[in-house]
Amino acid sequence: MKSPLRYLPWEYLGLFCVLLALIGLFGLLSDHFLTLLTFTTIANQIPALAVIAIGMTFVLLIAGIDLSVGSLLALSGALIGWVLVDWQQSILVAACVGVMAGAVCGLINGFISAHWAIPSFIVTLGMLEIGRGAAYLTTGSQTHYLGASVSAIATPLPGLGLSPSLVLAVLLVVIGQVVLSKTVFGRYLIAVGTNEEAVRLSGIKTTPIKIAAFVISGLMAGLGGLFHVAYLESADPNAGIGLELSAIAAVVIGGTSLAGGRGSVVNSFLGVLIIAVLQTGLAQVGASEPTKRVITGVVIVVAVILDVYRHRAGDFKAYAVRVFRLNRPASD
Amino acid sequence: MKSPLRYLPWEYLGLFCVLLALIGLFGLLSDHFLTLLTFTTIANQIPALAVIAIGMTFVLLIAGIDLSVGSLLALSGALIGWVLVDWQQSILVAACVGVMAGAVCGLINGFISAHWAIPSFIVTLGMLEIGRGAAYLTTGSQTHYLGASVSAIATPLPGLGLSPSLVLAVLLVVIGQVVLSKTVFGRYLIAVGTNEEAVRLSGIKTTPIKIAAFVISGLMAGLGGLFHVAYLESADPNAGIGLELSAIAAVVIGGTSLAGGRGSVVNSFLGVLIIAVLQTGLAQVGASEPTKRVITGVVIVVAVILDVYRHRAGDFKAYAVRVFRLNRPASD
Amino acid sequence: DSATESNGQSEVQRPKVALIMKSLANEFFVAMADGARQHHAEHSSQYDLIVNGIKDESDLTQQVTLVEQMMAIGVDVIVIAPADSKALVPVLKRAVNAGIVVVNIDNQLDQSVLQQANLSVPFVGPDNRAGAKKVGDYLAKQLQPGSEVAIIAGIATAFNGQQRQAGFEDSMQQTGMKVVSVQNGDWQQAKASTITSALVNEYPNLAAVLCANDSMALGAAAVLKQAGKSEQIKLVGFDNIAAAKELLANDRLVATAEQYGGQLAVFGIDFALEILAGGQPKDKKTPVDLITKAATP
Amino acid sequence: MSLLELHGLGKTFNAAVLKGIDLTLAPGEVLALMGANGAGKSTLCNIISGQLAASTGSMRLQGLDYQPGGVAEAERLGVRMVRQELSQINQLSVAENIGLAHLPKRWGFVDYPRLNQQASQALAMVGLESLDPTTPMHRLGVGQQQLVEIAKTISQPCKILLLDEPTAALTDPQIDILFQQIRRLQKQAVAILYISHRLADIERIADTVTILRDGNIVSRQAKADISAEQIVKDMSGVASDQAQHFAPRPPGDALLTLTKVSRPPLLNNINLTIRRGEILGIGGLIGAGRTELLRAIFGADLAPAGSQGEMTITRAQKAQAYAPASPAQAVAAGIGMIAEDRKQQAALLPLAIKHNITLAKLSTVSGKGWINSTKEAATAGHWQQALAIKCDHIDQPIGELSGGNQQKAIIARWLLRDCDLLMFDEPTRGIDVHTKRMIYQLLDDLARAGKAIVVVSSESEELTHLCDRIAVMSAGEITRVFNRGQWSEEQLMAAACENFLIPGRRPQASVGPSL
Ligand SMILES: Nc1ncnc2c1ncn2[C@@H]1O[C@H](COP(=O)(O)OP(=O)(O)OP(=O)(O)O)[C@@H](O)[C@H]1O
Ligand SMILES: Nc1ncnc2c1ncn2[C@@H]1O[C@H](COP(=O)(O)OP(=O)(O)OP(=O)(O)O)[C@@H](O)[C@H]1O
Ligand SMILES: [Mg+2]
Ligand SMILES: [Mg+2]
Repeated sequence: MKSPLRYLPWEYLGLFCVLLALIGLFGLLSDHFLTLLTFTTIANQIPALAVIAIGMTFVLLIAGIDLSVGSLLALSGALIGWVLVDWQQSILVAACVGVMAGAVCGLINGFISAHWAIPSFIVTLGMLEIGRGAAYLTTGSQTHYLGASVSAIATPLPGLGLSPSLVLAVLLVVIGQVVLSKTVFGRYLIAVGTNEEAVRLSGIKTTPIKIAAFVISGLMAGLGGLFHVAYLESADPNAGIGLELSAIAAVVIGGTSLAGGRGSVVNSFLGVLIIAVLQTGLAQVGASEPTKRVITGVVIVVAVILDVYRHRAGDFKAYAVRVFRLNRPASD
Repeated sequence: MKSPLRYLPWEYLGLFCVLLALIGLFGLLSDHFLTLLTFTTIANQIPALAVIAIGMTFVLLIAGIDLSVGSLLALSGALIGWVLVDWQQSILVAACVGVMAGAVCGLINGFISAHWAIPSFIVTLGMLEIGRGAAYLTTGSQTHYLGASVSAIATPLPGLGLSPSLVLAVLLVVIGQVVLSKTVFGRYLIAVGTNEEAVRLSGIKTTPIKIAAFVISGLMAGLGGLFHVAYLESADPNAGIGLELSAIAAVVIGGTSLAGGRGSVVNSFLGVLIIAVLQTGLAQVGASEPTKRVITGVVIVVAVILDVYRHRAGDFKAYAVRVFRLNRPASD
Repeated sequence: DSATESNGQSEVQRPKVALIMKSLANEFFVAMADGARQHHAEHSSQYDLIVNGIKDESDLTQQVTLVEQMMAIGVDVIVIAPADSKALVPVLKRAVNAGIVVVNIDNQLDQSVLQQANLSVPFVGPDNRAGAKKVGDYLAKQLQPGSEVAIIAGIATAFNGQQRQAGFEDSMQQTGMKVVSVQNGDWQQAKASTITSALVNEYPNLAAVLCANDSMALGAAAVLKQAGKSEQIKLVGFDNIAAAKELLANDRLVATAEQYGGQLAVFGIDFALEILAGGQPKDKKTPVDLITKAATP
Repeated sequence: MSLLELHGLGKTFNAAVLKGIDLTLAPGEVLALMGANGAGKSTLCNIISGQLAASTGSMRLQGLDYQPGGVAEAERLGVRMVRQELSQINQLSVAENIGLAHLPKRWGFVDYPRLNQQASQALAMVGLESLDPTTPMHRLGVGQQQLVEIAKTISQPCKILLLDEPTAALTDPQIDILFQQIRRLQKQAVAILYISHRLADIERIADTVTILRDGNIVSRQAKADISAEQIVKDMSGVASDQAQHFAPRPPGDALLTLTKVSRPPLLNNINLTIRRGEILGIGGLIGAGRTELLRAIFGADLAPAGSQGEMTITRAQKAQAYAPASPAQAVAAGIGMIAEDRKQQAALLPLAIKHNITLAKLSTVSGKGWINSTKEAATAGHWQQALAIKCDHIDQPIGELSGGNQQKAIIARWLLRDCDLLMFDEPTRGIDVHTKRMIYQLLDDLARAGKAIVVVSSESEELTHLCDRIAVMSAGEITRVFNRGQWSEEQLMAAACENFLIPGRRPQASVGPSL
C-alpha cells in the first residue's frame, strides 16, 4: 500500500491500456498507422465529440441522460451558418448564437425534467426530434457551405499541428474534471446522483443543480456544433445523427455509471479517444462495413469488461462495498 | 373509494385519453383519417414494434436497457431470408431460426450484463453494432426479395381485416401482462427492478431472472424480425435502425420507469399505438419533415407530462410515496 | 383536404396525386418536393397533390406504411421514389391491384423482383451508373494512368448508391486507375471526413477520392484542406447541391453530376396524368449532366 | 416562555395520522416523545423540521408564526433533525457528508483542509475522533453512519434539536457520549425532542415524557412522575402483562460449527457453535464485525483473498461441509438472515406489504409458477395480524409504513420462509417496547420449537434478557463466550473492548472503534 506505485493515476490506467492496445493493434495491421499524421488527424477530428462527452458526463452523473446532443449540435451549426450567411454577422456573434441556443435547449430539458419530475430520457428524446426539426427549418434542409470564415477554429495551428478547437476541448476536459472533483458544485452533482433525497434533506435545493447539468450539456452540444461546422466548413442539418449513442458509449466506457453518482471527465475523454482511434484505425485498414460494425461492438464491450475487471482485481474491497453494500449492483 | 368507478382500468385511462385526443385531432385535420381503412393500416403496421415493446418493458422493469433490438430485428429478418432462399427451407424452419437467433443474442446480452455485472447499456450497444454487422454479412448488404412465401403472416385475414401477426402481437401483450402481474417470474422481475440487493439477500438468485428478461427481449426482437419480413416481403439489413429509441419511447410513454420496478405491458402497447397514430396522422395531413419532427417531439413529452399529472391528481398516494419516500422529489 | 376546399370549384373530380419520396431531410428530395409543389401551383386545376417522405433513407417500413396510408386516403396516383428497389414491390403491387396508377421515379425498382411479382411499373428517372461514369471519366482525364484512387460509397444497401459506385468503378477500370479502397460513408458528411482522413494517412500517393454524393464530398474537402492535400488529391461528388458550387468555384471539387431533382417529380406526375388520360407513355430516362467549374449547363 | 408551540397540529395521509397535537417545548428541556410504532412520532418531527407540511393546525417558534417551506428554511430558523432512516451519500467522504450544506469554499472550490478540520471537530463530539474524515462514507458500518449523521446535525448551531431514534444502532459507550452532548446543548438552552423506544435512555436523559398514541397525545408528565410500566401501558393503551421472563432452554444439538473462520480484514479466527433450541447473542461494539460474521455465514459477500476456515452443518447427526457462495445457497441450506439495513437490504419500498412478506417464499402461495392472489393475501394477512403490523391494508406500499412496522413485515418474510437457523441483525431496531416483547416471545417460541436463533444486538439488555449464550466480538475476533448466568454488564463490556485496547490489533485503523 505504501509503495510509490500508488501515486500513479490508477483510475485512468485501465482505459489507457485499452487505448494503447488498440493503437498497437492497428500499428501492426497498417504500415501507416503509427505516424504523427495519424495522430494529428485523430486529434483534430475529436473536439466535437469530446466536449459533448464532457456535458454528457455531467448529466449521467446526476442519473440523467441527454439524447438531444446530436440534434442540438446540428441546430447550433445550422444557426451559426444562418447568422454568418443570412445575417452577415461576424463569426464571434454567430458562435455565441449557436452555443447559446444549445444552452437554452439544455435549460428547457433541465427545467422540464427536474422541475416536473419527468424522466430526462423522454424529455431529451422529445428535444432530439424538436432540435432536428428546427435544424431542418433553419437550413431549409440544405447543407450550407460556409468556407474559410469558420475554418480557422479547426485548422491546425502552424508549429503545433493541433487546432484551436482541440486545445479548447482539452482545456474544457481539464476544467470539467477540476469542477467535478474540487468545487462545491461538482460535489453537489455527485451527491445528487448518489442520493438525491438525502441532499434535499440536508436543506440543499436539488432542482437548480440538476438543471445546471443539463444546461452544461446543452452548452457543450452548442460548442460541439461550432467545432463541427468549423471542421467541415459547412452547416449540415443532418450532422450528429446518432451522436448521442457515441457520446454515451464514450462516457460509459470511461467508467461513468448510468445510475449516477460516479464519473470522471478525464476518463470520458479517454473513452472518446478509444472510439476515435477505433474508427480511424478501421477506416485505415480498409475494413468492410460489416467488419467495422462487429469490431466496434466487440471493442466497446471488451473495453468495459477489462475496466471492470481491473477494478475488481485492484480494489477488491471497493468492489465488494459497491456490489454488496450499496444496493447499487454493478450491473445496472 | 367504494364507487363502481373503481372497477374502471384507471391505470390505462390517461394514455387512452391521449390516444383519443390524437385520433380526434387528426380526424379534424384530415377527411380520411376517421375511416376503417386507416385503422386497419395502423393495425397491420404495428406488430413488430408492439412485440419489441413487450420485450423492452421486461428489460426496463429490471432496470436494464436493450439497445440491440433494432439490429436483432434486422438480423432475424436476414436469417429468415437466408434460410428461405439459400437453404430452401420452409417458412416454419426459417421463422424458428430467426426467432432463435434473437433469443440467443438476448442470452448473450443477459449473460454478459448480469453475470459479469457490466452495464446493459454498453453490452447491448455492442450487440447493436455486432447484430447489424451480422445482418449485413448474412445478406451481403443487399435487400432480398422473398415474395409470397412469408407474406401470409402479415396479410389481413379475410373477414377480420387484421393480420395474423397483429393477432399474435395482441395475444403476446395479454400474455406479457398476465406474466407480469400473475406469475412468480413476473413478481421476481418487479422485485429485482425495485431493489436487487434485497431480493438477493432474500435467498433468490437474481442472475437467472435478469438473464431471462434479456432473452425475452431478444426473442421478441427475433419475432419482430419475422413480422417485419412478412410485412415487407423482403429481408432488409437496414431494417429497424433507430427502432430501439422508438421502442423505449413507447414503453416510457406507457409509464414504465427507466429506474426499474414499475411497468405495464398493456400501457407499453398503448404507447406503441400513440406513436403509430401520430406517424400515420402526420403523414395523412402531409406535414413537412421539420413539422413532423417537432410535433412528434412535443407529443412524446406532453404525453408523459399528462400521464404524470394524472397520476398525481388521481392517485395522490402513489405520488406521495414517490415524492416523499422514494428519492424522487417533484421539486424541492 | 385543404386544397380541395380552398379551391371550392370541384365541378370535375380532380385526380389525387401522392408523391412519396425518400428522405425529406435530404436536399435532393427537398428540391424534388419543391419542384412538384411549384408544378402543382401552376396546374392546380388539374390535380391535387400530397407530398410525403420518410425520416431517413433506411426506414423502409415507414415508406411501405406511407404507401398504405395513401391507399387509405384513396389517392389515384402514387409517384414514388422507392427507398429500396425490392422491398417496395409487394406494397406497390397491392396499390396497382387497388386501381392506383403507380409511377416509379429516381430509383428504379428491381426488374427481376417485378417479374417475380408479375408487375410492371413505369419508370422515369436518371441512370445513376451512367452519370457516375461521366463524372469518373472527366476526373480520369486529369489523372496519370495508374494513379491511386479511393471511392466513398453511400449506404451499402441503397440501389442508387450501388449504381454510382459501379459507375465510378467502370470508369476507373477503363481508364486504368488503381482503386485502392472502397468504403461506405453512409451518405454522411462526418463519416466521409473520418474515412478521408484515414485514406490520406494510409495512401500517401492517393490522387483522387470519388464520393457518391456531394455531402460526403464536402466532408472530404474539409479534411483535404486541413491536411494540405487539396492540390494533390482530386475530388468528385454527385448531386450538385448548392454547397458544392463554392467548392467547384475554388477548384476543390473537380466535378459533380446534376440529376435535375426539381424536375424529376414533375416528370413523374406528368407521366401519371398522361396514363390517367388514357395514354401509354414509355419508360423515360431523365438526363444526368456533368457539372464542372467550366461547364454548368 | 416556550420556544416552540404546536396548536392543533394534524396530518392526514390516507387516514389521519396526527389528530390535533398541542405541544410546547421550553428552552433547555429534553422532551421524550414515546409511542408505539406508527403512532406518528416521526411524522410529527418531519412536520416540525419542514420536511412535511401539516394538514391542519399551526406552529409558533419563539412567539412568531412558524411555517417552514422546506428543510432549508427550518434549518435557517434553527430547527434541526436527526432522522430515523439513514440518509447518507455513499460516494462522498465522511467530511463532505457532514459539511454538505455548508461546504467551506474559496472561489467556488471546496476548502478541503478547513472542511476536514471542521469535520474532525464534529466527529470528536460523537467520539469518532479516530475516524479519518476523508474515509468514503460507504466504508462505515450502520452504527458509525448513524453517529456521523448525529455529528452532522449537532455540529451546526441550533435552537431546537429533534432526535428520531438516534440510539437505535448504538452501543452503550456511544450512547454515553451522545448524552454528554445533549447535556451540553441543554446548557446552551437548546430544546431537545427525543424519540426512543429504549426505556433506559428515557430514564437517563428525559425531563418530561410525552406519550403519543394513534395520533393523539395521551399523557405528558415530568419523568420523575411516571414509571416505566406506566409508559408501556400508556403507549399501547392496554394494561401490560407482567415483565417477561424466559425459562432456561435446554441446549440442543449443534447445527452449525465455525472453525477458524477468517475473512480478512474484517473477521479473524472465529470459532463458534450454533445449537438448535437456543438463542445465541452476539455482542460487541460498533464496527466489531458482527454484521460481517452474519454475512459470512449467509454467503452474502464473495470471500475475499486470504479467507480461511470452514463451516459445517450437522443434520441428523451427519456433518456436512457448508460453504455458501450466495444467499440462495444459504437459504437452500436452511439459513436465513434479517439484514441490518432495512431500507437498502431488505424492504422493497414501493411494493405492497403482502408482496414484501411473501417474497422469500412465493412457492407457498403459488402453483406451477402462478401466484394465487387469494392465498397470498390470506398468508400475508395472517402474518400482519400475528405480528400486529399497523397498516391501512396489506396492499399498501411498505414504504408508507412507520419504520418499526416495516421491520415487522421483514421479520414476517423470514418467519414465513421457515429456516432452521435464523440470524437477526439488530432485530428490534426501531421497534416499540410492546412489540419488542412480542418479538422476544416469538424468538423464544422458535427456539423452543427446535430452531437455532442468532441475535446481533447493540442493546446489551436485549441480549441479557433473551439469550442463552452471548458471544462477544471485538475487532473481528470472538473474545469471549458467556453462558447464561455467567455474565455481568462489566464483563461483557470488558470483552467487547479487549482487542481495541491492545494497540495495533485493529485491522482497519481508519475506521477504528469509538469508545
Ligand atoms: N408517506 C406516507 N403515506 C401514507 N402513510 C404514511 C406515510 N408516512 C407515514 N404514514 C403512516 O403514518 C403513521 C405514522 O408514521 P410514523 O412514521 O410517524 O410513525 P412513528 O411513530 O415514527 O413509528 P416508528 O416508531 O415505527 O418509527 C403510520 O401508520 C404510517 O403508516
Ligand atoms: N468492505 C469494507 N471495507 C473496509 N471496511 C469495511 C468494509 N465493510 C465493513 N467495514 C468496516 O468493518 C467494520 C465491521 O463492520 P460490521 O458492520 O460488521 O460491524 P458491526 O459490528 O455489525 O457494527 P455496526 O453496528 O456498525 O453494524 C466496520 O467498522 C466497517 O466500517
Ligand atoms: Mg418513526
Ligand atoms: Mg452491524
